[in-house]
Amino acid sequence: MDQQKETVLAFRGLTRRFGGVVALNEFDMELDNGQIVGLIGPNGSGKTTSFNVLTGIYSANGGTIEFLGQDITNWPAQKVYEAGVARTFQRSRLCLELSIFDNVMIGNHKRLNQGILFNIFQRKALKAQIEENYSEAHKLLKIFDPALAEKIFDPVGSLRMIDRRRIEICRALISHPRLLLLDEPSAGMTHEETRELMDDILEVREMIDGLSIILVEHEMGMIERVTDKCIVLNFGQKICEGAYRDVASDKLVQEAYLGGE
Amino acid sequence: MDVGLLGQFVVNGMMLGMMYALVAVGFTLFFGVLDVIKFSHGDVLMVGTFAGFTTYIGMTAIGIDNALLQLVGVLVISIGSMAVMGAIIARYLVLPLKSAPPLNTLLVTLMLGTVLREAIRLFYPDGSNPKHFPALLPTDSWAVGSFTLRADSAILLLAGLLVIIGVNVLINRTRLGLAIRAVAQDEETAKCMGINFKMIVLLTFALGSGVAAFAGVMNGLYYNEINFGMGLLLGVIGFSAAIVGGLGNIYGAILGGFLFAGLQTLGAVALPFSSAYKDVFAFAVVIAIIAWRPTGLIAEKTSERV
Amino acid sequence: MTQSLKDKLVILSLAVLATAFMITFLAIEEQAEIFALLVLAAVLVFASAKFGLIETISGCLSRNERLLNGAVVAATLIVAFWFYEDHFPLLMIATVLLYTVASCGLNMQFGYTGVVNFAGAAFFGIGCYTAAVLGETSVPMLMVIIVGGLVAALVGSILIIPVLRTRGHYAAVVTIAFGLLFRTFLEVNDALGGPQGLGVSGMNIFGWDFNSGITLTDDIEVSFYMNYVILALIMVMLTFVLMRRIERSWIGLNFDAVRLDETAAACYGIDIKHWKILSFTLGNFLAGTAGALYAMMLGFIAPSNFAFSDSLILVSIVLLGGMGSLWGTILAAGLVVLLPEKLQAIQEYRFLIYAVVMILILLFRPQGVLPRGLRAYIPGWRG
Amino acid sequence: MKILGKSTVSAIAMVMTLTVGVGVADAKDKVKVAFIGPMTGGVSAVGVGGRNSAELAVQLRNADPEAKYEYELVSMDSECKPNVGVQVATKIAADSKIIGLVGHYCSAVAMGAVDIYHRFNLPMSVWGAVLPDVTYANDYKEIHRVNGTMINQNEVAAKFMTEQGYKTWVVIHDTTDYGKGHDKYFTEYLTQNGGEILADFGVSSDQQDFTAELTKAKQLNPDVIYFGGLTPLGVRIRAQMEKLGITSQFQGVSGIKSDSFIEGVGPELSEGVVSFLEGAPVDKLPGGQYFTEKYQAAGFAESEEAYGPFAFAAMTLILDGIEEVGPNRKKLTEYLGNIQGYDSIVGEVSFDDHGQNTVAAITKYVIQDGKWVVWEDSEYVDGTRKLAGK
Repeated sequence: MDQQKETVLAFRGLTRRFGGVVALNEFDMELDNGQIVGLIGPNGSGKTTSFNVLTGIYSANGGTIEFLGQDITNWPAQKVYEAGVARTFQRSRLCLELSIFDNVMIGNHKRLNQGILFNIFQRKALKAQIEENYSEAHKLLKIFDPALAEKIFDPVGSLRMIDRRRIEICRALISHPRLLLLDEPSAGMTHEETRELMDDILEVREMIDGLSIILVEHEMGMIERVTDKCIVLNFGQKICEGAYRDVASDKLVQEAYLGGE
Repeated sequence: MDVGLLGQFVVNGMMLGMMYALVAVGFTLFFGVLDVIKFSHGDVLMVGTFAGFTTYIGMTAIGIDNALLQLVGVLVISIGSMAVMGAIIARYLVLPLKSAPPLNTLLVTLMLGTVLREAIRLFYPDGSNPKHFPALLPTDSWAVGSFTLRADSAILLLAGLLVIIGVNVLINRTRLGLAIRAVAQDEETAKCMGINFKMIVLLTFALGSGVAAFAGVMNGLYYNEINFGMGLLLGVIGFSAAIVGGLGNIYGAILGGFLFAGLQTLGAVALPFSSAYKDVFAFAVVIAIIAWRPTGLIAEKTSERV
Repeated sequence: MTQSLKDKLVILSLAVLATAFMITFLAIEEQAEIFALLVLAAVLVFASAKFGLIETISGCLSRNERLLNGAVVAATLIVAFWFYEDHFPLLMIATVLLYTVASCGLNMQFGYTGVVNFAGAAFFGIGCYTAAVLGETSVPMLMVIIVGGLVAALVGSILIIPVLRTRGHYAAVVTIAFGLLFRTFLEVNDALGGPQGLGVSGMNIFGWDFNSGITLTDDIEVSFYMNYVILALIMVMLTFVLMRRIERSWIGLNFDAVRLDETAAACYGIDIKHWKILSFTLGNFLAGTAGALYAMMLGFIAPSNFAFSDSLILVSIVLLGGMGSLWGTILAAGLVVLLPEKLQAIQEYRFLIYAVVMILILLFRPQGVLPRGLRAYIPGWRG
Repeated sequence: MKILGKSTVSAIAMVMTLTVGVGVADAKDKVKVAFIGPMTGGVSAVGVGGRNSAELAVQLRNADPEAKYEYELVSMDSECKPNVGVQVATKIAADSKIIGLVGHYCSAVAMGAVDIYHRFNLPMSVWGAVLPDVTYANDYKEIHRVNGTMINQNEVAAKFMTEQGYKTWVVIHDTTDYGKGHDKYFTEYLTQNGGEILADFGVSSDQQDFTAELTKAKQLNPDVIYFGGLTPLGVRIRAQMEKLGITSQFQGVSGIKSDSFIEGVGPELSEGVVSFLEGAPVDKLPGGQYFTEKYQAAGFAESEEAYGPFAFAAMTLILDGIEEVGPNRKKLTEYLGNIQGYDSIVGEVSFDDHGQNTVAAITKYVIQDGKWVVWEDSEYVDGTRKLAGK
């Protein structure tokens, strides 16, 4: 982490409304190279919405998003991914009938040759590409769980929840993104499993240069352990920002969590 | 075009629209609770009409020839039996496929439609030929210029309107309706709140099928002719109407039904000497509307969670 | 005995068994015999499922794809040549083959990419009508097949905007409406023969007239349908290779991703529209090419061939075989085309029974008779 | 599974009966003849009626001790679809044991199939399709037709109706080959006879609602509404005319000359509807009465419908031919080519050089008291009853 400080992502006045409900209200945020930021707040406070606006699933009603110096506000999801943003979903969105390898390769879309003629006629070159990607996927999976790597051609539907989470994260990491968005990775897992998963993520981060992470999480132990800074949202508004210890003792935050619910 | 003629077209179109709307309401109800399309709907309507017709013959045979009594009998048997059939279809064909791809449900009910149609054709006495459905309503008519309105048409129009209003009230103002809407909104939550999901689904299918049977009897009383194939096109049009209006929305279904009837009438009127193109015209407009509003005129609320 | 030798023996004996079965099935006419044969087949399948033979066999098959493909082609040829002078079985074989090509097109659309198409018969019909119109011109007939596909793909592009913008039932209505519109239009409009239909010239490659039989010796005259069987078989092989290669490439992966989760696919850079257009267009192209040759073979077409119920037959082939499953499609095309034809004794009850059987299959084996397996990019390769 | 079981049992039973039958009947040679018609779908009633009639002809022949051969009928369903029709036609034509065929009610199917019969030299007679092109658009000597074409029918119809004093018409026809053909020929002959067509509506063959077309027709106030199409649509149009208060005369074509039309419309509304059918009225001919009796005696569940007698006549003709020249396709074709003045239950049959029956007399029918009555025998002819608007 001795790289020079560089802003990877910046929200400026980001706003998103659903009908009369303001899901994101003038949200400002900055994320530096290699940083891990925790995004916390009660249910419906706009955490996932900010992911969705960032990744182009929803359009923004106001404000801008800057990524690596480019204005990517309202870019389509495909272009945001190409620019280097990869994400996981709150409810796991893997293709259950496909194999682990297939699922991971979906995440590698931008590095695969998608040419129609290439795919249909240049079978030799395609084969080489498949083999090359296979060993890479295998290597990545092995970091998370060697047993998983051996099941690379099994359908995802046959796996446990924690394995599915791992594959989702591999899918996001395989394309070497600059920014990883993790949406409640601990959902549906035990504390032990969550800890294991997070250690794996940290290990992978070492391998990818300058990978920044935004983590949406309810599991405060995890937030405390891994984040460099925390941002608290309530009713779409940022109410606090800072290191976890400072944030946790903030009055507004406590009210939002205790009083709000 | 004189006013009388215009009036005639409007009444014709409304009659047609009413029938389409009644069919479309069924589609939209089923879609609302289960997100499925029951394509046999048109054929359920046809079977309902034949059930009514059989009731009429039976009542005549045992000497009941009071038209009003017959009408009541026809309606009760037809609607009742189709409601039961709708629930049975839901129980044994639709619910078992709940977790299968939606295409499977569509196909299974399409095939069921074929079964019903073929069964009537083959097993109903002389089922392959059209049948004369009796006129059980008064047939007095008022004629003003080129405008003719018959009492039975007026009564049917009114009755259709009442049924649609009734369904609407049922959905929006009663406990059953509340339960149906709750299931439509979110099955899991509805279950948590103690709503018997399966029961509600069965009741909704019974309701929709009963409405279809009513539309079928109405069809029979209006055209005085019924046949084994009458449900197929009505089904396709009703489905298109529900889609164009926006699935899951009763007002959408009504709008779609009347819109389709309007298009067909317009096609027949505006394309003189080539009225055969009216269906081409109507379906082309349907495609255009869907291209313009991909989730129907009154948009379906999408609540996909990401 | 080594594993591979064992495998080969299994496949060869299966191929012999299947060939013998097909020949018997096509040859017998007596209804009781047909029923008996069908029951025998059903018993064999159930028994081998019961004793776990199916897994052994499918293991064998997946290890020896080339041999399997070769065996199937050889079996088809043997069956065809067995009936070298019998027109009807050859017509049926060619029909099955062409339906297979058209169903593969549909499979590409909703088996692979999930693009619903209930107007398969319309696109098939566009190919037919193209062949009818171009048959009168000097365009080489082999070219006409390709053009038939291109025209089908082109007409299909009218539907691209609504198909791209809609999902599920809404897309279904778009194609249903198009199918109805297509047929009504042909019926009303006399330019293309109207309801009476059109005659179509037979296939002709460099002066080789497909519509005349091949006289080998004085005694042996091969039915002219043999020409069509062979050309249709070549089309099936090409289609099969195309479908397989697409499935076993990144394109196939993109198709699957689009079908299974559009949102997730978009978040990983997959251009939904691009792949939907590709699969819709390619699918229509395949249906069109099949239609073009079918029209030449039948020599006569009319709008009533391309009704909604015919589109449903194509859809049910795909579903019966198993979504996205190539072997399934071939098997299902055979069942759907041949069974009603062989069971003429039940005449007016055919539709009823057909519909009941379809319902039972959808209820009790919704994944189809031969469900598609996991993608094996390179046959036999496990990393 | 139940149906399957039943069929198996009946199939076995059939085989057994056949075996026994052959044994008893002193082993006559077996000859196969075939029938094709639409037995599923919208016009299946006519198709099944035709098949029953053809089967009756075969049954009667087999019961005849003087018959030289034992006949077996192979009947196939064309579904009224050209592609299916071509398939079954190929199946029948390619079966060399089949000597003759009675086929086709749907003209589009017949058009697609004639090439095949020619290719395989299978002599056949059409029993119901009325499109002229079936016989006249080719020179195939195998193709014959016992019923008349829609040309004859509309020629008579146009002349007859103008003679009744009608001046203006609105034409409604379905957009199948059948309806469109009728539209074409009726228009042609009507203009020759001085009638005027005010409007011409094409409607699809599965349409339910005709109020839009009829409202336009009402505005034009024609003397006659001509309908070119089949019974189901005819019923709907006649019933909906009443709804809109249209009092014009309703004129149909052979396609509505069925009892189910009357049944569908009801006796009151059907009163005075006119239609035209090729062939002499069945019950007028001695053979016709015989047919009706035998048909009833045979206990078929379905009615023979308008074209049953033609199927019966065509099958009888083919059986006569086989008795005469033996089971040989070429010889049978020759035999049929020479048919002149042959007595059949639908009147005299004489084929022209296209195989078309030229003595196709057209009979005019009117519905009186819920029955189709030959015009000349009806109370309308002497003015006791009057057609609409007269």
